[in-house]
Formats: sequence, C-alpha cells, structure tokens
Amino acid sequence: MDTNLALILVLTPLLGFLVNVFFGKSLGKTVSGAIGTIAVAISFVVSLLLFNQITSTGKGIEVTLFDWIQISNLKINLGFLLDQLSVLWLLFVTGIGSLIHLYSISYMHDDENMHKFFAYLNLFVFFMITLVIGGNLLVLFIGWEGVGLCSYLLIGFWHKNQDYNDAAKKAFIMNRIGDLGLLIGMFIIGSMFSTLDYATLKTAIAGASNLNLPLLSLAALCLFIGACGKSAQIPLYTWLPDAMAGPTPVSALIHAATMVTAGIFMVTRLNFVFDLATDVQTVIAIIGAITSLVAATIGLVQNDIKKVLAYSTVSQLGLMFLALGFGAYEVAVFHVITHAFFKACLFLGSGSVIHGLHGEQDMRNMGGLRKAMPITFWTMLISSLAISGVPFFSGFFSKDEILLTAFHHSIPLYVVGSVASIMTAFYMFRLMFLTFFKEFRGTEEQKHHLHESGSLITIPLIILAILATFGGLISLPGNSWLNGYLAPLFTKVAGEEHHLGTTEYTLMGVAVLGGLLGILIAYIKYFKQDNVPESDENITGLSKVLYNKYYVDEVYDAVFVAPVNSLSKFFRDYIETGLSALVFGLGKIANEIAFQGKKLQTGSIGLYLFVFVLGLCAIVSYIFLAQ
Amino acid sequence: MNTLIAITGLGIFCLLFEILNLRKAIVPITILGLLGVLALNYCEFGTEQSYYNNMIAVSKFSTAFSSLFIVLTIFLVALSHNFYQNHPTKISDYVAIKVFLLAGAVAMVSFGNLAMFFLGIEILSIALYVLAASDRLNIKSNEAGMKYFLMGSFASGIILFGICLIYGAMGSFDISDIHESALSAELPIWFPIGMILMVIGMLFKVAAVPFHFWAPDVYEGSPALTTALMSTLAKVVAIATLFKLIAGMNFISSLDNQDLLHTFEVIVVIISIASMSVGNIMALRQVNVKRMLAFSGISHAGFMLMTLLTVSASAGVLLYYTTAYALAGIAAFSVILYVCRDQDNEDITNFHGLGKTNPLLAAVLTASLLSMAGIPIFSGFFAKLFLFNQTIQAGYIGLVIVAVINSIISVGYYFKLIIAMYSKEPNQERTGRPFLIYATAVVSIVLNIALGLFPSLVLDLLK
Amino acid sequence: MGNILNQIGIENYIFLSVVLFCIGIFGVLYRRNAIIVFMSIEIMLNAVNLLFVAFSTYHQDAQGQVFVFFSMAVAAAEVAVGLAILVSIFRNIGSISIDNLKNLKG
Amino acid sequence: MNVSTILIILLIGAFATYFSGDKLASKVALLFSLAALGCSIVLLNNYNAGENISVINSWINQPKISFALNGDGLGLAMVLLTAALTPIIIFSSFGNEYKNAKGFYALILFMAFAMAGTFLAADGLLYYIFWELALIPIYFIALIWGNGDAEERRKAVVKFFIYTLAGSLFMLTAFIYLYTKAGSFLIEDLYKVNLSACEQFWIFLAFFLAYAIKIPIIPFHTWQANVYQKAPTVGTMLLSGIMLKMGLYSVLRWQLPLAPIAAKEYMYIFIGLGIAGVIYGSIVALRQKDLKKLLAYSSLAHVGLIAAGSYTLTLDGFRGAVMQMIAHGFVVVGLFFAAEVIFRRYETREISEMGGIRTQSPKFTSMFLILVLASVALPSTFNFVGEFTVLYSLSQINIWFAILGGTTIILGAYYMLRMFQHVMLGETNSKVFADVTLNEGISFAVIIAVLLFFGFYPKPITDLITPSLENILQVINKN
Repeated sequence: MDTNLALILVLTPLLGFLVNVFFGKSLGKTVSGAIGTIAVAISFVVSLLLFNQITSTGKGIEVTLFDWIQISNLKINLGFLLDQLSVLWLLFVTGIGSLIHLYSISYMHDDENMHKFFAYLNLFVFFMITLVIGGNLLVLFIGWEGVGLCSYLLIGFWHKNQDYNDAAKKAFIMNRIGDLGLLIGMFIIGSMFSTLDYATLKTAIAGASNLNLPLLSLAALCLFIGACGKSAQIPLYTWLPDAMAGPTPVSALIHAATMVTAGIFMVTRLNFVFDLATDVQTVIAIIGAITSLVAATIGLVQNDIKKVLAYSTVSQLGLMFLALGFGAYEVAVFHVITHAFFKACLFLGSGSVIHGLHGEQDMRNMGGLRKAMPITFWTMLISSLAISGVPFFSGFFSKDEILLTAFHHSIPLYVVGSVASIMTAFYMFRLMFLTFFKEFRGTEEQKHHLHESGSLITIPLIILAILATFGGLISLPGNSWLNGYLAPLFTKVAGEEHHLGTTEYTLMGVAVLGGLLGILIAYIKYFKQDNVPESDENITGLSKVLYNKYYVDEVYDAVFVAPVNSLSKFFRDYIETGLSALVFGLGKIANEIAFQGKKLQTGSIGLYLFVFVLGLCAIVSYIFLAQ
Repeated sequence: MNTLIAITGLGIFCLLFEILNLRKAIVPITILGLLGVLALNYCEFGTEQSYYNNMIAVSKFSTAFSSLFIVLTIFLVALSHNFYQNHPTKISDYVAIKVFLLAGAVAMVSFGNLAMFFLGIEILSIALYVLAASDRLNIKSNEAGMKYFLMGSFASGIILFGICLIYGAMGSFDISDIHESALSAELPIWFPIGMILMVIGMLFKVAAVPFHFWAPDVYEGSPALTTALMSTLAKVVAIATLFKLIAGMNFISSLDNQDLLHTFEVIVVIISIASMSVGNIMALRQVNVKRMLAFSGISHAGFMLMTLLTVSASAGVLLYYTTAYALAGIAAFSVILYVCRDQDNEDITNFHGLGKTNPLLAAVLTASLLSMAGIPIFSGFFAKLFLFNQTIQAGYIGLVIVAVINSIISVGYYFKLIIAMYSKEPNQERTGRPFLIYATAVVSIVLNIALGLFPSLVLDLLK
Repeated sequence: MGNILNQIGIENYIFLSVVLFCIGIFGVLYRRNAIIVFMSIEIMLNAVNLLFVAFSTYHQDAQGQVFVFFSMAVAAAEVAVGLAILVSIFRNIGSISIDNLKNLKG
Repeated sequence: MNVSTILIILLIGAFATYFSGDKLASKVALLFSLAALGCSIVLLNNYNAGENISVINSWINQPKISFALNGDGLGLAMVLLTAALTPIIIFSSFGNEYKNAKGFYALILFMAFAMAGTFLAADGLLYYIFWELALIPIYFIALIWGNGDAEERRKAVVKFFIYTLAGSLFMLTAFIYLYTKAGSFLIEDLYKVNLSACEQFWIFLAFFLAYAIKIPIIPFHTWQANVYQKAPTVGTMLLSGIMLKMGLYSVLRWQLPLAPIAAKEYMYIFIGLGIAGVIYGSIVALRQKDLKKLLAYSSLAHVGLIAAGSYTLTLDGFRGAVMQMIAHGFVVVGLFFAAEVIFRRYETREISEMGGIRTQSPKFTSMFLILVLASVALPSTFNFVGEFTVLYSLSQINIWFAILGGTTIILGAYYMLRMFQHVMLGETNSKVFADVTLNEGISFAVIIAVLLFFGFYPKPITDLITPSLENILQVINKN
C-alpha cells in the first residue's frame, strides 16, 4: 500500500513528463498544460494522504524497491523514506508546484514550446520529489542533480538567446561544484559508517563509540559545500540571479520556493551529523549571515524587478542557514515554508506585471500599476508586508524566530541578520512603490495595453497571498505545532522553546520597528520625493559597486574561468603539438640517419672491398687478442 | 644423393630441350621434373647415410633444406615463363642455369667434405654471376654482375684460404674427421682462424654487415627474377650452409675448449645487431622496391644469424624462419615482377593504386610484407616468435630487445609500400592476368599463412 | 720428402702464402683495371694452392693436392665468366676501369 | 556450444560479407553481427546456468601454445559489449555510402572477431595474436575510408599503427620472458610463476607500454585525437567504443595479476597518471574546434578515470572500471554517431559552423542531450554508477585522488555543455537540418535505453563480473 502510494507520488509527474514530451505537441497547448497540472495535483493529493497518515501514526514510512549499486562495504538500494520532514516538504513542493503549473497555463500560452515547458516542470517535480523522499544520500543525489538538470533546461528555455544559455550553463556548473562536495561528503560518510541510509546512519552515529570527529566534520563541511551550491550561498551564489533568465514561473517554483531549499532540506535531514560538527555549524551560521547581508545590499539598488526578488531570495536563504548554523532546524524549516509562500507569490506577481507589460522588467519603466492590476497589487503588497516582517503576517513569525535564535547564540550575527531584514523591508517597498504607485513611466502603447491578468494567473496569487498571511500560524511562538511535528527528527530537544519573556518581546519590537523603518525610508525616498533610480551609466560611488554586485562575477571570471581557458589553449597549442612532435621526431631521426647512410653506399667496388677487408681484419685480430 | 644426381640430370635435359626445339615445354616439364625430385627427396627424408666415401652426407637437415630449395626453385622457374617471354631463345639456358644453381645449393647443405662444399658454393656463385649479368645490353645488369663477381670471387678466395688453414690444422677435409678432432686438446690457432675465414666468406654470401655492400647494388641492377632468386634462394642457402658448417664441424665446442666461445658469440651478436639495424634504417629512404627488399634482406640476415648463438637447438627454428622469409619473398617478388614487367625501374610509384586496379595481387603483396614485418597469423610472426624465444632462453634478452626495436622500424618501410598501393591513385593501366605469376603468388602466400596456422609442420621436422 | 719440411719449417710456407695472399688482396684493393683485379684474385687463389700443397706434404696426404686441382678448375671457370661479363661491359661503356661502375648506389 | 562459436560466426561473417558484393554487404554484416549478439546472449544464459563454455586445445607443442578461450564473467561482459556495439555501429553506418563497401564491412566484422578473441583468449600468445590482428583492420579502415587531407591522414594512421605496434611488441617480449619461466603460455600457468620484484617491474613496464598506448594514458595519447578525427566515424566508434576497452580489460586480466608486486609498489604513480589524464583531457577538450577531436579528448579523460580505478587494486575499483568501460563504450559510440549525424547534414565537423540545430530538430537535440548528460555521468545513467564506484574506490585509497578525479564532473560538465550550447543551441541555423531518420533514431534509442536501464538496475552486470574480478584479486594478493 505505502509502496504504491509512494510510486504514484513519484511516477505521476514522470508520466506527465513522458506524455508531454512525446505527445505534447499534438495534444495542443491547453491539454498538455492541463496534463502537467493534473499530474502534479495528483502527487499533491497523495502527499496530503501521506501527511494524514504520518500525523496519525507519527512514524515514518520506509519503502525499499531494489538493490541499486553494490560497493564492497556498502550496499545502496533504491528506497524511499517518508517521514515528517519529507512529507512536509512534499506538501509545499507539490502544492505550490500545482499552483504554479496552473499559473503557467495562462502565462506561457503564447510560447510555441509550451508542452516542452510543462514537460520540464513535471520532470522537475519528479526529481524534486525523489530528492525529498530518497531513503539514502545517493537517491537524494539523483534528485539533487536531476533538479539541477531541470533548472538548466528551464533557465535556458528560450534557447535562441545565448546569454540565457550561458546563464543556464553557469547554474549547472556551479551546482556541480557543490555536487562534488556532496559526493566527497558521501564518500567519507560511506567509508566511516559503511552506509548511506539515513535511518541506519542515524543509529550508527548514535551508537558509535570514539567517532573520528575531525573526519566527520570534514564530511559535514563537504556536504555543506553541496548545500551552498544548491541553495546559492557564498561563494556559490552568483548563479541564482542569472537564473532569472528563465520564465517567471520557473523562477517562482525552482529558484524561490523549492529547489533552492534543497540545501536546507539536506542539512536538516542530516542534522545528527551536523550536530556533532559544531565548528562546521559556526561556519554555516557565519556564511549564512554574510550571504544574507551581501545579497540584501545588492538588492538595494537593483532595477530589474526579478533581480530584486532573486537577491532577496538569496538573502532569505542566508537567514535560513543562519538558523541552521545554530542547530535551530525547525526554525529554518519554518522560514522555508513561509518564504515559499510569500516569495512564490511575489514572483508570480512580478510575473503578472511583466506579462501585463509584455516582457518589461525594468522598474524604472513601470509605476502606477495599482489601478491597472489591483489583484496583483494587493497580493504582492501582502507578501511584501510578510517578507518585511510586519506583525501577524507569516514572515514576521519565522524571521523573528531566526533572529531570536541568533540573539541567543551570538549578538554580532544577530545584528547582521537584523540589518539584512531592515534592508529587505526597504528594497521590497522600493519595489512596491516604483512598480505600483505614481504615474506610469512606460511607453504609450504599453500604457494603453495595461490590464489585469487572467483568472488562471490571479487565483494562484490569491491563494498564495492567503497562505502568506496565515502561514505563520503553524508555529506560533509559545505553542508551536511545527516544532512538535518535527520533534521526532532531531536528536536533541527540538529547539529550546523560548518562553516569551521581556527580551523576546523587546527583540520582536526592535524587529518590527526595523521593518517599519525600512518601509518608511522607502516611502520617503520613492513616494514623497518620488525620485526614480538613474539610468545605468550615471550610477556612481558605492551604489555603482552594489549595482555591479561587488564585481564578484568579474572576479570569478578572472580567477577561475579565464585561467582554465588559457591553460586549455596552452595545452592544445604547445603541449599537444610538442608531444606529437616528440613521437614523430624519433621517426625523423631514423630517416635522417638513413639519409646520411645512403651517402656511404657510394657504389664504388673499391670502397666495398675495403670495408670488407677492414671487417675481416677486425674480426681476425679480435680473435688473436682474445687468445 | 639421388636428389643431387636427378637435379643435375634435369639441368642437362633443359639444355637438350633447346636443341630439340621444345622451348614451349621447358617450363612445365622442368616444374614437373622438380616436383619429381621433390618427391624423391621426400623419400630420402629421415635416412642418415653418406655416399662416395662421405663426400655427400644425407641427413634430416640436408633433406629438409633441400626440399625448401627445390620448392623455391619451382616457384622461380614458374615465374621465369613470363619473365623471359621477350627473348625465348635464352629461356632454356636460364632455366638450366637455375636448375644447376639448385644442384649447387643442394650440394652445399648436404656436403660431407669441404671439397664438396667448395664446389657447391662455386657452382651457386658462378651461376649467380651469370644470372646477375644476364641482361647483356643493360649497363646496370652488367655492373651488378661485375660487382657481384669481383666481390664474390674475392670472398671465395677467403673461404678457400679458410679451408686451407683448416686442412692444415686437421689434415683432412672430411667433416666427420674434423668433427672428432675439433675437440682434441691442442689445436693450432689456424683452425679457429680458418673457421672464422670461412664464416666471413659465408657472411658475405648472406650479406651481413659489414660484408653487405654488394647486396643493394646487385639486387637493384640484376634482372628482377634474379633478384628474387638471390633474395630468397641464395640467401637461404648461404645461411643454411653457414649453420651446417658451424654445427657440422663441432665448432662451438672446440671454441669452448680454447675458451674462444665468448669471443665468437660477441662477434655474432655484434654482426647480427649491426645487420638488422643497418638493414632496417637504410631501407627507410629507398624508392626502388628491389633495393628496399635488399636492405630488408640484410636485416633478416641479422635475425637469422641469431640462431648461431644456439646452434645445438635452433636448426628447426632456422628452417622455419628461412621458409617463412623465402615464401614471403617469393610472393612479394612475383607481384613485383607482375607490376614492373614493362617498367624500366622498380620504383614505388609503379605500385600506386594497385589496390584498386588489382586487389588480389595487392592483397598478396600486403600479406607478404606483413609477414616480413612479423604481424601475427603470418608465419613471419611465428618465425620471429620462435627465434626470440630461443634467444631469450639462451639469455640474450638485450639482443632480443634490439631486434624488437628493429622490427618496429621495419614496419616503417613495409607500410610505405602498402600505403602506396591503397591510398594513392593508380597511374597506369594494368592488363593481363598471367596465370603462372598469379598461381605462384597465391600459392606461396597461402603456404606462408598455412605455416602460420600450423607451425609445427615445419618446426618439428628437425627434432 | 718430409726432410725438406724438416729443413724449412711449415711456418715459412704459411708466411709465404699469407704474404702472397695479402699481395693479392692489396692488388684487388688498389688497382682499378678490372683485368689486373682479376689477376690479383688469381694470386690470392694461387697463394692458397701453394699452401695446400705444402700442407699435403706436411700431412703426408694427397687430398690437399687433389683439392688444388678443384680450386684451379673453379678459378678457371670463374675467370671465364668474369671475362665474359667484362667483355659485355666493354661493349657497353667502352672501358674496363671499375671506377666507371658507380651507377648503382645510394 | 562454447565461446569459440562467436568467433566462428564473426569470422565466417567477415568472409561472407566480402563475397556478398557491395550491394548486400551492409545487410549481411548486420545479420552476422546480430547473430553473434544472439549467440553471446545464449552463451550468457549457459554461463549463468553454470555450464562450462571455455575451450582449450593444444595448438603448438614446442613452444607450448594452446588455443584456449576462457568464458568467465569478465570476458563475457566485454564480449557482450563488443557483440552489442558492432551491430549498432554497422547499423549506424547505413546512412552513408562507401566505395568498395564489401571490403569495408568485412573489415569491421573481422575487427570485431579479433577484439572478441582478445577478450576471450586465455593463452598469452593467442591473446597477443588477436590483439595484433585487431590492429590491421582499423588501420585499413582509417587509411582507405578515412576523411580529411590524404597526406595528413596517412601520417596520422601510420603513426598510430607503428606507435601501438611498438608498445605491443614489448608486451610480446614480456610474454616470451614469462614463457621461459613458466614453460607455457596458458594464463593460469603464467599466473603461477613467481618473479622477483625487479623482473616484475620490467614485465609490468612492458605491459604498461602496450596498454598505455592503446588506452591511451597520457603522455602516450598523441595518436588518439588525430586518428579519431581522420578515421571514418565507424572506425572512430570501433576504436573508442571497443578497442580502448581492450587495453583497459588487459590491464585487469594480464598486467596486474602477472606483476602484482610491481602493481602494488607503483600503484600511486599509475593512479596519478590516470587522474592526470582526467584533468588534462578535460582541459584540452575545452578549446577544441573540431567536434570529433573534442569527443576524443573527452574519452581520454574518461579512460583516464577508468585506468585509475583499475590501478587501485580494489574490488570496487575493478568493478567500477568495468562498468564504466561498458557505459563509456555505449555513450561514446552514441556521441560519435551524433557527430556523424550532424556531418551528414552540414558536411562539417567545425563546431563554429554549427549551432541553432535545436529549433530545427528537437528530437535529435533531446537524444544528443541525453547522451551528453550520460557522458557527464548524471545520476540515473549507467555512467554515474560506474563513475561513482570508481571515485569511491579512489577515495578509499586517498581522498585527494577522489577529489582530483572528481573534477571530471565539473570540467566534464563544462566542456560538454559548452559544446552542446555551441552545436545545438542559439539562433536558428541558416543551413537546413533534416530531422533524424528512422534508422538513426533506432540506433540512438537503443543506446539510450541501455544506458538508462543499467543506470537504475546495474545488478545483472555487477553479478556477472564480480566473481571473475574476485578471482583476479585473489591472484594479485596471493603473495
């Protein structure tokens, strides 16, 4: 029964993919879209059933299909583990997934390759599910690389534009750098405990006496590198903003809600490993904090609506890692969920805007859309409030939890985190004001095409907005349903329940004030004085540095890519030719000797006889000497 | 013995046919006669006896090699049918000379007395002088003949001197006497000297460095058929005789007594290394196929000389090697004869595009070259294999490695020809399918491959 | 008969013929006229013949002398062939100097 | 019924093809290759049923050489690879016209015969003979039916032949030396000889020369790229798909067990060489202008990893190596075929002249993409299984080997995707790209199916090869 459920869960998206790949074109756009959506919806239903079962029974379901890879000291089988964590993830992956599918039906309707788009989306969901429910690290790795592949395909969906293809390639390769880390981590763990199964691993570690902690921490570090790749943390974050080249639903689904959270998932999944590697945890916390700050600062000055959201995503992910670093997994998970809601909503909103403006993404050419597209405006407003941590919206609770934890562990990181969230509030409302208020700054004919998007687009927006509002309820401070739900996963007592004391309240207050402050600044700067960011060339000073993302891409290019390429040229032009010249050289030498030798063969009998006699004398005298 | 008589008789018959104006019949009848002789020889195989107070001593060794010579002669005679079409009046002489030459060859491997040996070698050489110069009006042929004659007779002089010294030391020309007394304690230094002189004379005949200079010039200058004869029959005879001399006179052990053995082995090793290296390297830059094969012949001589290091064991190996080499040579030359029959030279350019115009012969030539290069399933490979095996067992691993390197070099020029045949455009029409040439080519190469598949046939003859 | 050899040791015969042989060799090496080269070769052979005879006396055994006849016969035959070749060369290039025979080389 | 049947079928097939004439040649060849495939599958069943399918007849008594074919799991797996790829390769060539087709296809079958023989031979000399025989056909295929400037080609091919021959002749010397010790060329007798460390070192070196050139391991690879580029695609497929595997297989079967001490002693050096090959090959591949050359270097990188795996002397290493051999065999054939498919339409191999094919032929694009992903070892392809196992074994030796070797998954992705982007993506190409024909489609489909199936379920292969690999390990660790 469980096996069948699991298989249905996994295989329906795959089925949808296959159908769309092979028959999509002939089926026509609407049908293929419907198929794609339904496939995911079914998985969503199944996940609901499973969720139901888990909550009732309270323990996970293990499904083993068959042996996969045999290695002398560890046997890896293709199996699934459906426990609280994976089912939770399933819920919002498939749930938001189906919403976004729905959205895409209308959003992508003008694209001739719509069936392909849905095929890829389904494939993505398939791999994402595999990633989530994999029973061991290697099955997770299938999904891990699979989603990477899908994001490659979807970022480069408009494949005629080589820049998009470059972005896609960049995403894939950066992920692969992380994946190598993940692999190495697996190797170490495999050789230490000779298993990659979560369950067995957990017991093994629990039971293990005199663990080789340094080695284990090394493994943890490698795994974290993998997480950095997937979840766009420093130093591997630069692919995510470029990934915005893909269609907006993709950005919403893959690069905001689901795939990028895989890193957090993996770390949470292996919490028992990370708990032992405390110094790695510190690293994680620091990297998370820095990432959130850096990304936020960059986000301040971006003018491409999607870029802003992308950097906000990076910074939010940073906050989640901050939480992970302190071992507050449930907090991180909480933020993952709320973030999924409002960020998906924001992306879809921006998508609706872009749709309305026929592909215009620069906020400097927007404005005053409030009246034209009210639903989009309101939903996005709600989400912005949520992300800025305005009280009683979902974001408020989750972000607050994180900051609390940070405060309890290290003040500096707490400060960094708070600054980041203030900035978040600022740039989000900068976005809101520039997009929806004042007068429209676009061209005339854009202006008179302005319209609210169709229902297929607005419905998901509304649903997500609602979730973004009330999502916080699943883990109210004080009595958190989520913590209780996730408790079985964690070795230590699930996150120290902050009894709400004065410090907590003051911190909350500070956070709220910070958020409001950010909003206020934005309001003054872009509503009162209504100044519009300058066009690229006359951006100067610090903002120029920020606008160019601290020139990180350029640096990477100069430090890694360029050298490899020039090395490759060098090898090709010198080493290769040199080596083959060496081989040919031997032949040439022989030929040269032959050429000289020919001169010896003068054809004169006298010489021949002379040599003859010489040889004769040599031999005979040799005999005599030997005597 | 009967073989020898029969052969001589056959030669005389050939001359008679000329008188009786049966030129047409000469080639077929000679071939039939030789086949008969072969059968006769086969009957003698295994019988150990000596005739005319041990002038001729028939042994397995002699009969085995004689049969090889006869087979080769059959091929050569078969080829001469087309080769001498243009001057039919001469054909009987040429065929007769070949047959007499065969008689000399047989005498050389089955001598029981140095006198017989000397006569044999002279019969062979004189016949060769004549054949080399046989194209009277062609200056090249004359020159070849002259060179060969001068150096050949010089070499015979040396050999004769060697014989003389041996006689002086032993007081007898009889092999078996020498064989016994070679082991006696105090021998005058003349004996090894004389022996060495004879060896040098024979080394000249097998064209080993530094006595090889004549070979390329003479091969190039002589008529193609004669070249074929020299590079196959003559070479094989010479090396076989050399082997028999050293084995028959118990030379090795007598040297051992006078602790000269090491010296001798050093000499052999040096000469064989020198021969194969010089032969292979010099062949790289040759454009004339006959000349190229001359050098390849020199290198093969170097390989064959390796057998002298393990005289006691390697008679069979030598037989196998010579057979493989000679058969490949016959096949190659029959193709050369076909391709260059109305060309005035044998340059590689004549072979361009043979693969297209004449796939069968191209395949044959390719096969024979691969065999010479020592590529598996062709008997050439096994020949090398057995030789190396023999030599490594005797502990000369260094020599074998040099030999291996040489075989690598040799591929260089063998493949020059193959490439010319397959990857260049044909530059001339090739008409006519002369039956005898085709037959010779195919039969010899088939024999070669058959030996490759069943080496034991030949290898175990001299057990 | 043997007493002669007692008076003049066999070694002297050997030296004599070796000397003759070497003369022959040098003749072959240094003379360019084919005829003279032939003659030098003849000298070599005859040196050997002389030695043969000496040895046969030394050993009191006739084989050596018989052998001399063989070698003479052979030498005659050789020279016959040689001269024939020489004639045809002379017909073709009108000279008998072996220095003109350098077309085949390389 | 024993393993010699396959050889007989292929040999007869070669002659039958030659005499069937240019019209029928391709069909006949395909027929016989399929027959061989069927035969090998039957043999596989018999083997799994525990039947003895080996052959041993004495051939030459002095020196003692026997006609011995050994049908164990490893050999059988490689023969299956050969027998499976040959029909695909032949079938893939149906789109082209060859002059003197009968010779062409006959040579292909003959080569398959020789290679199968190499995988089966259980007698040192027999093995050597097959090893050399395999060289002749590819030489002629590349020389006569190759492409590019004739003079260049001649140089490349002759270099290839002499170079490989040079290596193998040293191997022959080593074999003869071993024979003088063992008194027989039979593999088990050779396994029995006990050599001093010094002797082993030289033996090992001699074998290494032969295999390093054939595989090729850097710095002995200089023949590879040129020959791959000049040879007709069928030849390239045969070379890269099967012939390279001869070398890798021989490392496992002959080199390591015959010189175990040396193998253990110098393990690190040779692993290092293999990994150097991985990195070097990947980096050189980055900047190749010619599609086939790029693929050549990519396969240099992959075989480097395989070799490194074999030299770890661990069961995982061996197993991973063999699986990777098979996987790589299929994927590289597929990739070269893709190159050929493009060449048939665009008459060029210059990457710069391609691009924008995706809009014209989505089908081909997807198939090509899958192959590309397989070659960069995306999980759920067979290549991943192999690569993972190899890397794991390397990590057991020394984690740095795994890290350095693992760079292949980054660099590999880099050059392959770069290639894919410039070949397939971008603005629609001005030149027309006709969609893949049914024949081409079938070839691709088969390859992809194999890769994906074993990617999820490699168990059959693992079970097949493991016992014989364990035996080899026993021989290696006997002293």
